[in-house]
Amino acid sequence: MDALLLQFLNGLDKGGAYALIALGLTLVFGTLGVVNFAHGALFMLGAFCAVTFNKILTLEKVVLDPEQKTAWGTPLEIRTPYVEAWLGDFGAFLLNYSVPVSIIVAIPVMLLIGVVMERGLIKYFYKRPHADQILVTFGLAIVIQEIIKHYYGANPIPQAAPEIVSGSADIGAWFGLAGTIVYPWWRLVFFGFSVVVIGAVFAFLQFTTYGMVVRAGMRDSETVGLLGINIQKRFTVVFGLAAVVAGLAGVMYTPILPPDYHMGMDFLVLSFVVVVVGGMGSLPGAVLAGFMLGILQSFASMNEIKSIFPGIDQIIIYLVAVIILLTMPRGLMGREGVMEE
Amino acid sequence: MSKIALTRRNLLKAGAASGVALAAPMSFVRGAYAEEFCNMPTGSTVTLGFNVPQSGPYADEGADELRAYQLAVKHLNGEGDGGMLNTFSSKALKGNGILGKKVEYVTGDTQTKSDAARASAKRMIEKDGAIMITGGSSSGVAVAVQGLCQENGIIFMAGLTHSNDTTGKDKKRFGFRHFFNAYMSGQALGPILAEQLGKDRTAYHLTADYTWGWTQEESIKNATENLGWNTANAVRTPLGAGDFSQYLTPVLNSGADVLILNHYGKDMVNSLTQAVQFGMREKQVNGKNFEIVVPLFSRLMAQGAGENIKGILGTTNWNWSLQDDASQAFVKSFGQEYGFPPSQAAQTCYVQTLLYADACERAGAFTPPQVIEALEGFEFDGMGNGPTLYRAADHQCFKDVLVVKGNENPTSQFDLLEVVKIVPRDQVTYDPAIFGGELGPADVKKC
Amino acid sequence: MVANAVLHVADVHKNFGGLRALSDVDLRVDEGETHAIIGPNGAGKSTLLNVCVGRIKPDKGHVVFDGEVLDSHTPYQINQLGVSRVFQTPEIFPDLSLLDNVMIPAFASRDGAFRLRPFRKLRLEGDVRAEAEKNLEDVGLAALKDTEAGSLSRGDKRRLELAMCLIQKPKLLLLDEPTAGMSRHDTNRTVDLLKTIKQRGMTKVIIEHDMHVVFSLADRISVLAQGRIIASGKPEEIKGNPVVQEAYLGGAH
Amino acid sequence: MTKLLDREPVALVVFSAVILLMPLWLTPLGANYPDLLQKFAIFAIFAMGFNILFGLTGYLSFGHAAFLGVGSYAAVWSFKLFTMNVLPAIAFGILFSGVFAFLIGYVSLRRSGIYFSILTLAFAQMCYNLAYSVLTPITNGETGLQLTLQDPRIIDRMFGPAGAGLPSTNFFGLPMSGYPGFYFCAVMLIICFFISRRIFKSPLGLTLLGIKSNQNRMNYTGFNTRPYTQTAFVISGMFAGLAGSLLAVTDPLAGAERMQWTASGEVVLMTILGGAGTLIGPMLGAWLIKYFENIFSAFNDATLEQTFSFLPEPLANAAVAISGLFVGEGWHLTLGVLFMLIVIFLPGGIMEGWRRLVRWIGGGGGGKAKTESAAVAQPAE
Repeated sequence: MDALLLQFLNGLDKGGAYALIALGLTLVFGTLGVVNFAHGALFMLGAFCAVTFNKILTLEKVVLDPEQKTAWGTPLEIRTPYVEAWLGDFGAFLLNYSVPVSIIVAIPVMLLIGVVMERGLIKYFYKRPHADQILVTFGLAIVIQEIIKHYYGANPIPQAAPEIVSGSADIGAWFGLAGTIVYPWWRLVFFGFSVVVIGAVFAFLQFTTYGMVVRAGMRDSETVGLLGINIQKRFTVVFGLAAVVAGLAGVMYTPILPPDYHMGMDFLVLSFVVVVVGGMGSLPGAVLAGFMLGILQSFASMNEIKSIFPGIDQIIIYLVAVIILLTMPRGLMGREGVMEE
Repeated sequence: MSKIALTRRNLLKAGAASGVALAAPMSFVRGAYAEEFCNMPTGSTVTLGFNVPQSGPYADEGADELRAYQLAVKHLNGEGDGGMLNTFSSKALKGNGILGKKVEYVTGDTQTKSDAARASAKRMIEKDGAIMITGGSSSGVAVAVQGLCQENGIIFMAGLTHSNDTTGKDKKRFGFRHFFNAYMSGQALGPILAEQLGKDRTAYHLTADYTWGWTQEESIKNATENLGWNTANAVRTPLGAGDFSQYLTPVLNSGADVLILNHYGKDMVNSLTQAVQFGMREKQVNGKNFEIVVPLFSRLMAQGAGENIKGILGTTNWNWSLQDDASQAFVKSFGQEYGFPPSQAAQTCYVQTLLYADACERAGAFTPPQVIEALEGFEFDGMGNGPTLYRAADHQCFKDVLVVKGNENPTSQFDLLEVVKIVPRDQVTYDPAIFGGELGPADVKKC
Repeated sequence: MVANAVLHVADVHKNFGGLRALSDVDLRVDEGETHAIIGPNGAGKSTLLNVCVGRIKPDKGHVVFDGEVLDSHTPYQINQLGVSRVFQTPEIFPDLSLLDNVMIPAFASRDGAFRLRPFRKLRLEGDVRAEAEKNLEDVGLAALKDTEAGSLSRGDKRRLELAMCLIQKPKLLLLDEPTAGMSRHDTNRTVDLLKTIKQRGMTKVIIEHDMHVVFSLADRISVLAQGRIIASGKPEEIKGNPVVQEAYLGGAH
Repeated sequence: MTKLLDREPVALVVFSAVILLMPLWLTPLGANYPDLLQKFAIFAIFAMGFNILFGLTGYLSFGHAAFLGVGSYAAVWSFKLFTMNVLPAIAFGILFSGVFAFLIGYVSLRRSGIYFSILTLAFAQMCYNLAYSVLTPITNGETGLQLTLQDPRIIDRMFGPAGAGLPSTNFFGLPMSGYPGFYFCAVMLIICFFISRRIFKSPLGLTLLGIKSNQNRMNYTGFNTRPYTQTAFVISGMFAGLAGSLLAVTDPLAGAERMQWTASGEVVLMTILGGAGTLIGPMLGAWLIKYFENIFSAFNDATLEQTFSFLPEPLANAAVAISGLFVGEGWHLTLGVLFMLIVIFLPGGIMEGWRRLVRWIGGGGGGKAKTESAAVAQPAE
């Protein structure tokens, strides 16, 4: 029983990540009609916002000490972090909370990246065939990746969660069953965070004119133009929003998955599957599919199930996708006519 | 002139080939240039092919391998401080290239994919005239390229490859491995595990679901079970799973008190990070501290795992903190050249290049069968791993194996591993028959 | 009279989620006849056509075409039986040349719903090509035969679609507002064209708002309002029918 | 000129000449060596086949690499079990991938648009993941399926005992490595070009284009579109299977990563890059990508230094530093930039560039034939 509960928690956690990435992808799909293969790269850039913020915090003053030598005979470098030297305890505090604090940095940065991407490139592709969109965004994704690789290398770069949430929560104890369900705090934080972000996105779309544009645009982009709204500006903001959501997912995921330049590509295919299983043009569908696939993936990895169906954990997501798409023609909550041509 | 330019030989080939295209049988393509064996060096230079991952997850490791190769070429050509040439027990190399011919090299990207690696190696053989191929950062790639080299009669000096298969069931006459393997990891690690963690332990394996993972799981399982450990479960995880939480939670309540991660590269960094996150380092099971073991370690991976690696036991082929003369000499020349110490991948690649060059010198020729003969059963020292034997039966090097653990108090950003014990060569030597396989013939082949 | 009813829509009901689109619709179209369906917007005219081509399955009732009950027929099967349709918004092949647009339907009527001859050369299909060119000429688009269809004006697209249907020589041609969006001149040309088709004896059902077109083409007229046929008869009967005038003509004109 | 090329014999002769003379005209580009030439021919077949599906019907399969992989495995198994002769291997490769394509197509073609893409992607990823792990007895997993000395090779054994080493693939005695291997692949490519050209210029091709342009209209025009798309899917799957078996013919090894989504994505990129729906565009796209992968990745600092050694030293250093970003380990960057440049400036791929060039040479603007991109999603009535 507790094993099942733990797997459920794992599934929620994974689902949170899938849903966050898929949300932005489906926004861009549904509203702007663009197949964005660079969306994974946005997720990765978010993670590297956290890395960069941490790097800046840990910038070190390097002093060469000619007295001591390294193993290869050069003078030893004595390194002292600037932040701690200048800010003392506050510096140490910042360093400890570098991942959550970097959200503050990531939001404007990702918004800027999103806006620049949309203004500089994507907007010229609204009316182009999907094939062209795939080619240009894939090319862009490669370029972004290679730039990150050039500066940060290919090796993963570990990011620590704040100490206060680095341990595990004894969830069982809350129900009088101490020691049975122990789960890392940071993963709980991540799940909560994803719920909050998803809620915020929905609220934003529900209560602002942007939301109206998005919801109407997902239905019929021509009519929205007739409403006399500056649709270009709204589109830009929607793309920026998608970038921010992907970026925030990237930031918060770093303590779970040490980021490297290729992580976007690793998530890309999966997020496409999530979006399509959810149904094209449906935001709730994407969220639902994200959590559903996350949870199913967790359960499929249990030894009891693997012993009956060897290798099921490797293909479960794709298997579920096939079954759903064959029984429900437009995924869980898709609408007719979106990306079906 | 770059390699792209027209060379007379390529033109000849092309001319002959297109002639063939229009009329005659293919046989005289081969006659267009006569040589004794594939890519026999005829000019004043000899070309080596360095085939390393430059993109994909092992790109950093590949970059380090390439640095080592370039350093080796320098030393072979008599530039720089000579590095391990000064400590190597064989004194055949004189710093004037190989057999008097200046060493040149070509590089390629394996992308850590068999197909791409073979394509790259073929380019080196067919276009660039490489006489030896070396490199690689995964066993799948090593086995694939080794097979190709066997077919083409080109010597392959494997880089980082840890699977038993490379010199086991997939061994080849033209393939040689200096790096240690999973079986040796198990033999070396087993006794230390028993010593440090006790004999009454229950292990839980998480294994990357492909050939290398399986051979390592098997080797470690055998070694630990022989010492009296139990195995609670051995679970296969998909390559590149990213999030391993669904495989980690069952460990907590399985009754196991040791988690063995048969992962490498990114998988290992992720699974270890997440295992620590799940509180496995602080856990108590059966009144004992829960422990994590990573049988194959590298410094680059340790860097990726950060804090989490501290105190974790594993094995490694070589580490720059070794104090013998050879290691020191290598670290010195590498560090002076690039500003940081070499990784184990760099060391094995550097040594392989030197060993090949030395074998040519001792054989007095580049002819592959003679070089193979010179390498088979070659006993040497002064390369950083103590006295080493290139066993003739399977072309595997037998040398000391390092058992290491993540450094608790690193003095620098590179000082991540602490050597726990140097396990002597006798303890890890095994009977070549246990893995089967056949080396195949050492025929001279023409391109 | 029953014997030569080409199309018989028998007691068809259709609801869309509580909204009644068609109720008790009974319609006979005789061979060679041009039957116009008129009615205010939202009366269910297009739904009726959709039922006829198998796009929508009726909740109750049947469509009988040429003696065959079309309960389980898919659109392509109905077309193969001899029903072609011109849509309200032109359904053409926008990426292909006009000639190709017209040749494709010709293959469908010649070769059936599926026939695999991957190596037959298009170049050798001279008959089909000639026929397609003739049909383009009939609708006045011969000069544009190599143009991409998507770049045509809306009126030209309609005429192209008409040519695509005519080349199939259907037993029954369904036209959903064939002159909507056309200039007066183009409308007249289309009417003339449809008149010549009539002489060939092709049965037609036409939905049209333009009363000039309706009265110059139709042999009989049915008036649809709120999903029901409220009147059916010869043009002069309909013109004088007070119910119709109240429900439709009075308001519109 | 263009008119002349429209005639079948002329087109075939010109095409054959270009392909067979590749060793000659690729020499100045540094791409004249057997392996790359073979890859050029093989991936041209792959992309050409993909184009029959995507270019004609508009169905974007994101799982075509699965058929490539199946073709390779089938061919290697034929080498292992029966004979080293390449003909049975190719036959098996085409047959098995055809059957696979039939099954996967039968299921996937029930959906269209992106739903179809994801279905094919899902099937291919399942094939890849299983081949990499649990199906190792059949696929030899990570290492890839290889020949061994213990293989039965029953047909070959009937004619003589096994030699000491591994046998090589042959075409009735002619070994299939090196240049002979290339010419074999080249002949296959020419045959494929012929088939593909015939399909393009047949009523079937026109029908498929109709499906791409407006599937709805096709239904109301009396076409049962499913068998047509199914046919296109199977044909293109068989092309992929042929390409896969040729990979095994020139190099008897089949690896699971041939089926990964990146491999499927690669053929999509090749096709779009060259020009989807054009006869030879996808082939050009394949050549471009393979050229970059094999030649640009091979540059290293030493070769760059040689290249720029004619410059004064500071300039040479700068040139090496800058160009070093784009070659060697940076070859992916060049590829990414190239994708973007081509799609931004040449919508319609390389073939569009060619057309513009022809038009430009042909004198002045292209007149009013300029094609508006008609990609606006069709309204769902």
